[in-house]
Amino acid sequence: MQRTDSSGPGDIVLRCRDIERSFGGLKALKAVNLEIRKGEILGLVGPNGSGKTTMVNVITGFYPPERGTVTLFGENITRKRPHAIAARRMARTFQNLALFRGLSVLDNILLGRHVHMRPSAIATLFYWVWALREETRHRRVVEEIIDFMQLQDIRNEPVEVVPLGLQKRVELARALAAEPKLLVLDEPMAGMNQEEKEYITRFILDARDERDVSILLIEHHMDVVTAICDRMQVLSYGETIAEGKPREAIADPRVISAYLGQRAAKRQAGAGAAA
Amino acid sequence: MDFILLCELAISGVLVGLMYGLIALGIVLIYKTSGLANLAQGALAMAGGYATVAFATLAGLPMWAAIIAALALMWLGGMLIERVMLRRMIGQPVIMVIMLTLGLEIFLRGVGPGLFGSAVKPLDLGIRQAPIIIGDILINRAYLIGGAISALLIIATIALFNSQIGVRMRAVSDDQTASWSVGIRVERMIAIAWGLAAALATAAGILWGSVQGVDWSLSLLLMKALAISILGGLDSIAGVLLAAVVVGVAESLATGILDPLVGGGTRDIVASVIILMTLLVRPYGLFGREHIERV
Amino acid sequence: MLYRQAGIRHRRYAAERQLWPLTFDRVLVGGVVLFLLAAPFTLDRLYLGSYLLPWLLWSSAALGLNLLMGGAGQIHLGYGAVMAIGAYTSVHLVRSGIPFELALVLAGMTSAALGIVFGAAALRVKGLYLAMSTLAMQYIIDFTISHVPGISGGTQASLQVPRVTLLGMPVTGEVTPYYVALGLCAVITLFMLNVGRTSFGRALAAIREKDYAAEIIGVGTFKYKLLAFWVSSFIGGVVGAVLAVCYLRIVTPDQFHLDLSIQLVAMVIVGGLGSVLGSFFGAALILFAPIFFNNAIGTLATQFGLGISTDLRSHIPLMLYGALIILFLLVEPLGLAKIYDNVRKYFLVWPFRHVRK
Amino acid sequence: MQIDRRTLLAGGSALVLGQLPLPAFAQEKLIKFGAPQDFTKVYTFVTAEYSQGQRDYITLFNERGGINGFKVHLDVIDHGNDLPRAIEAFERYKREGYVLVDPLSTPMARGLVTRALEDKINMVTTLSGRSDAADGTVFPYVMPLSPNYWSQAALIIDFFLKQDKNLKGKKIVLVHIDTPFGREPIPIFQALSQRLGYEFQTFPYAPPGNDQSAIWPQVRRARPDWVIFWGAGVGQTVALSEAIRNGLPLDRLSSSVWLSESDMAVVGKDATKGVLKFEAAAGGREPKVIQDILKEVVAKGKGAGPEGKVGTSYYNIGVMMGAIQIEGLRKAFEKAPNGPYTGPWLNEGLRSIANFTAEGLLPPITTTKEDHQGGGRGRIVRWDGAKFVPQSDWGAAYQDVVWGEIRKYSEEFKKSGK
Repeated sequence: MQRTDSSGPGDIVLRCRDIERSFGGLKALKAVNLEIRKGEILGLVGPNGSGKTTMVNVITGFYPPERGTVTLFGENITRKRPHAIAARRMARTFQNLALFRGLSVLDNILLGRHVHMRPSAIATLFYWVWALREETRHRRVVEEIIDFMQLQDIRNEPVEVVPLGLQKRVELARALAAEPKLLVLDEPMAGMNQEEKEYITRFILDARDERDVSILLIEHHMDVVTAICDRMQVLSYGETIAEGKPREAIADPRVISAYLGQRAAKRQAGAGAAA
Repeated sequence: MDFILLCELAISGVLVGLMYGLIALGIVLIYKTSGLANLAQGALAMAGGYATVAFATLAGLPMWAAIIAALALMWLGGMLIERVMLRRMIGQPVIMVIMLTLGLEIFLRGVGPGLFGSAVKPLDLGIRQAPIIIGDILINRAYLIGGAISALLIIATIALFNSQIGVRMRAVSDDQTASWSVGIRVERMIAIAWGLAAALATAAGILWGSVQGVDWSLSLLLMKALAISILGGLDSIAGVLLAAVVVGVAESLATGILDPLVGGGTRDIVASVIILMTLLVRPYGLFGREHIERV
Repeated sequence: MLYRQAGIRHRRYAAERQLWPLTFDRVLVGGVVLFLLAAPFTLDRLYLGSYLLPWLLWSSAALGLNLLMGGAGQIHLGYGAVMAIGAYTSVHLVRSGIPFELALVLAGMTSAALGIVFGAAALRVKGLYLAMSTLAMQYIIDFTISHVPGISGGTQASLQVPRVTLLGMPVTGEVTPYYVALGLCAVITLFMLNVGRTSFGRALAAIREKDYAAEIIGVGTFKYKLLAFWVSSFIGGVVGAVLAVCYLRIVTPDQFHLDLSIQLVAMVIVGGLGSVLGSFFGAALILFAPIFFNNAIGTLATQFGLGISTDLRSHIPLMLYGALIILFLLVEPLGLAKIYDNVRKYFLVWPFRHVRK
Repeated sequence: MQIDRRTLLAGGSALVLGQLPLPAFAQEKLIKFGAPQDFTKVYTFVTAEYSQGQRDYITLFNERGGINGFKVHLDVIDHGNDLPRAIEAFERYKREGYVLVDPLSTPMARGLVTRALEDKINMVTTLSGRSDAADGTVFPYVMPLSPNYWSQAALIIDFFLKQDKNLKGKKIVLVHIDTPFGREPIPIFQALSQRLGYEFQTFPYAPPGNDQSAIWPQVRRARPDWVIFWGAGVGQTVALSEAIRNGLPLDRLSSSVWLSESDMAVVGKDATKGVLKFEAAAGGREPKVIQDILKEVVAKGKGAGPEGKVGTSYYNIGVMMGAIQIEGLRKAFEKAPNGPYTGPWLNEGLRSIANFTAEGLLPPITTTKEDHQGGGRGRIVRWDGAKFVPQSDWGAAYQDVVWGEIRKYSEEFKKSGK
């Protein structure tokens, strides 16, 4: 699929306006704005505790924000339950894996198709009449994704016995099975070695290119973010401190100070001035 | 409905509630340290009652010695249960632990009556039967003494939890891994909690045994104890004290006020209604801590 | 070979998802079904009426509960009360002249409607707290049944079940009730087997494993928890109705006490949480262990003149029963189904033991 | 769990053990009675002693040679008050040709009624079960053979009347366990209160009655002239203790039949002096049949339980039921010595017992095709600190009211199966 490179208002996939959310006395998000355009990969970065995951949780509906609105494809979804948001073609992966133990890899990915299926107890009872055809149809889609993510060998393994790196891939496959328009990836490369990281990076890019999906990527690894993101937004203490093209954003002194501390920022700035 | 009767009912409710509270205390102790629900706590009280009767009649010990012996035996028994059974249940779903303790209850309900006979056994602490009458209000001597002893034991447990060993037990209840890393012997703390819970159950078994005699029905006190521990908050020891009084008075007044209206023993379901209401309105009880789930 | 996985190739997705891909399993299932169908002609009435019939009914109930506990991960300590609702509804309906077929459905509906109330608690709380609230509801329903004369049948607190007909056949004697129970059990079993391979069952499993992750992939936990309670209670209600009509033949409040609920939970767990086969194993074990221990100890005592007191003699089965539950949880928490599976796997991969997982 | 030989062995041997055949008696002709009773759950307070008495009497009968070359085999088993287990036992008995079943549990008796009637096996419901089963025309195979709760209630009120000469304006309260069994006598008390003019009030307590703390203050404040407490097992001892602790006069306190010496021992033998109860069979060791048992059974080491229990109230009730069952058997042999030895055959005998007193143990029992209660006779006894002392002669009271109730409910059973 060809990527369109326009940025008209109709192409905004997700728009967050003035999001505020606190836990106890702690303000985790302070008037954060965020926009994702069609077909782009937006990197959301920031040091630990800067509010990235909280932001994701607000977007996906886990914590309703105290103030502000979230709009998905022009529809206000601010106080919708997560499953209702999922039905609007948003999918997500978790920082600490949230696969369903006790189910096979295949069943986990099939669960990703949930929003497209019509589960019912009656259909279950009359499986051969009502459910079988639907199951088979969705199975085809899932097999395609299994091929795409190269998970054929472990298809029938219980998901908990699969190595961690592959589990991340299964989770991504589950999210893709929903055929989302917006994919939210919460640290998909945490705890991975270089080779696995490269794999996942490739899958993310392929997914964007082949499956017509916009991506919000939360990531720690700067190298990955700068390599694949179209734009980047940096959070610190619940505020946006920088935004823009990745290379520009990471050069921003406030970003450097947020990451490396005040002194390092000054030193870097001084070095820049000297040069 | 006359006022004096209300007073009498309220007083007996408070006292009986405190006696229930002693069993609830064990449930809370175990939940607080190990996060497990012990549904065999009523059966432990029954076992404690039987043990006391056995020491007093079969072994011929004087009552005070029989009580000490039973407390010691049950302490060990509690630790043994933890060591042999519950420790292996760590990481299993809640329902497994519930079923295990229910199995334990069934087992104990077979052992006590099987070994010592199923007829009701008297357990005489030497409390006189004659009532205490203040003004026009009658106070039941057996419940007065039972309630007072229970209150003392509950307060003593609260005090214990503020002592050094208590601080360690609290640490265990907060975070087992962290406690481990600062050198607290988590397993030992849990074992102590079980020993203590079994001993407290025994104390309750003895008090209730002196009131109603010892037989399998002692294990039925579990339901009241559950109501108290849920109302007070499963992880709040101080909550037991207040919840015990509330449950006791509620039951007592329900008997006095509702029974004549509906013509049935409503006391049976007061505990159930309290459990249900608590869970619907304030699931973590009056003093329990709410657990926030992190995604 | 009969008992090998090797060499079985599937060409269609449906074939891969069939219930018993192995020839051996198909033969076994066929054999069991044949045996059950032929039982009234081959088996002694005693075994038919007081072993097979209650076994089928208790297994059906255990399956219904297993949908909730094993399938959706919701603890229910008040399933006996759910069955009581079904039993009382159907008996009252049948007594007022409504055909049994309709009464069965309405019994299920009533149980399901009230079962949702249990489920409503599940939306607020989970785990231990859910166990407590269902326990409380068991007590409240018991109390209601025995205290409303209109339900329990007045002073004598018993309601005889009138003779009913199902699809034109009078449900009397041992044979027809047996076939009714067998039919019901077959339907529930098929349903439960299918739960394992449809989106409905997967949605429940997702809630069981991680309810927040289930939400994020689009499973409305609210809806599906209620649905699980609905379906499970419906099954419980229908089983309760059939139990009353085909087996108990007279309903009294004592029959559906907490003991029944605990018995059913024990069946589910000893059999294996979430396992269809396990429910059958568990029901057999929990239902018959006390009878079996009792008969065995009674025989031993009279045969060999064991000099033990009546009290001890009659309480030993109770101790063994309790010990059995404890042992199962400690030694094989996955239940009888897992033990069966171990045996099966042993033969499946023989002689390559190292392949076993 | 790994599968190994040990598991298989254990499972296998367990399977074999359970299915051993009945004990093989030396080629004797047997009449089989089944006693599936509750030894482990609700009826534990009575079953052990009852069963001991029943078994001792049957041993006595067998030791004396039985009847017509037949001996009685009594199969005792625990049903744990659990209906599937009781049904299993019943069905097994049916298959093995048993002619009588004695479940000694009200819920089990209720649950087995339809089966007993359909399968024509005599079900004895001693001092338990449905009170209206006294109507032999509706319940041909249900045999209370003992004064039902309505007869007991009537006799208790009759005793109060004889003490006070007049009950007009008096207050009688019933403290009862809140189960069908506890609520059962209420209609009789109400009917009699209309006839005799006393005021009647009820106080239900939750089963099993181990906690009655809130009941007795109310009873005390109600200032009753007479108190009747109606429960079983732990409910009775707790009721007694609470009555004492609330300072109620014990000599105006009466129980139904379910109060025994061991209950008094639990509360305190001296503390309970004066308490009244209904009695259906004489207590103590004086009756000739108890003496015979002591001599011919217990002294020979064939007693079914501890010797100390012989002669207790519940033991004697067990003897009473053993004796009545055997008397029914005798009558059956009189009527048809050659059998066939089936349920209906024994039924004929059980329904034609005439003036049977078991040599002074019982009030005269007479059963007919209509009356399965046997006359509803009993007496009131008073605890003197060591034993229960009779306060009245054997007799029955207000049987017109009692039978009114019996007919009312048996009609309902016949008509609508309630």
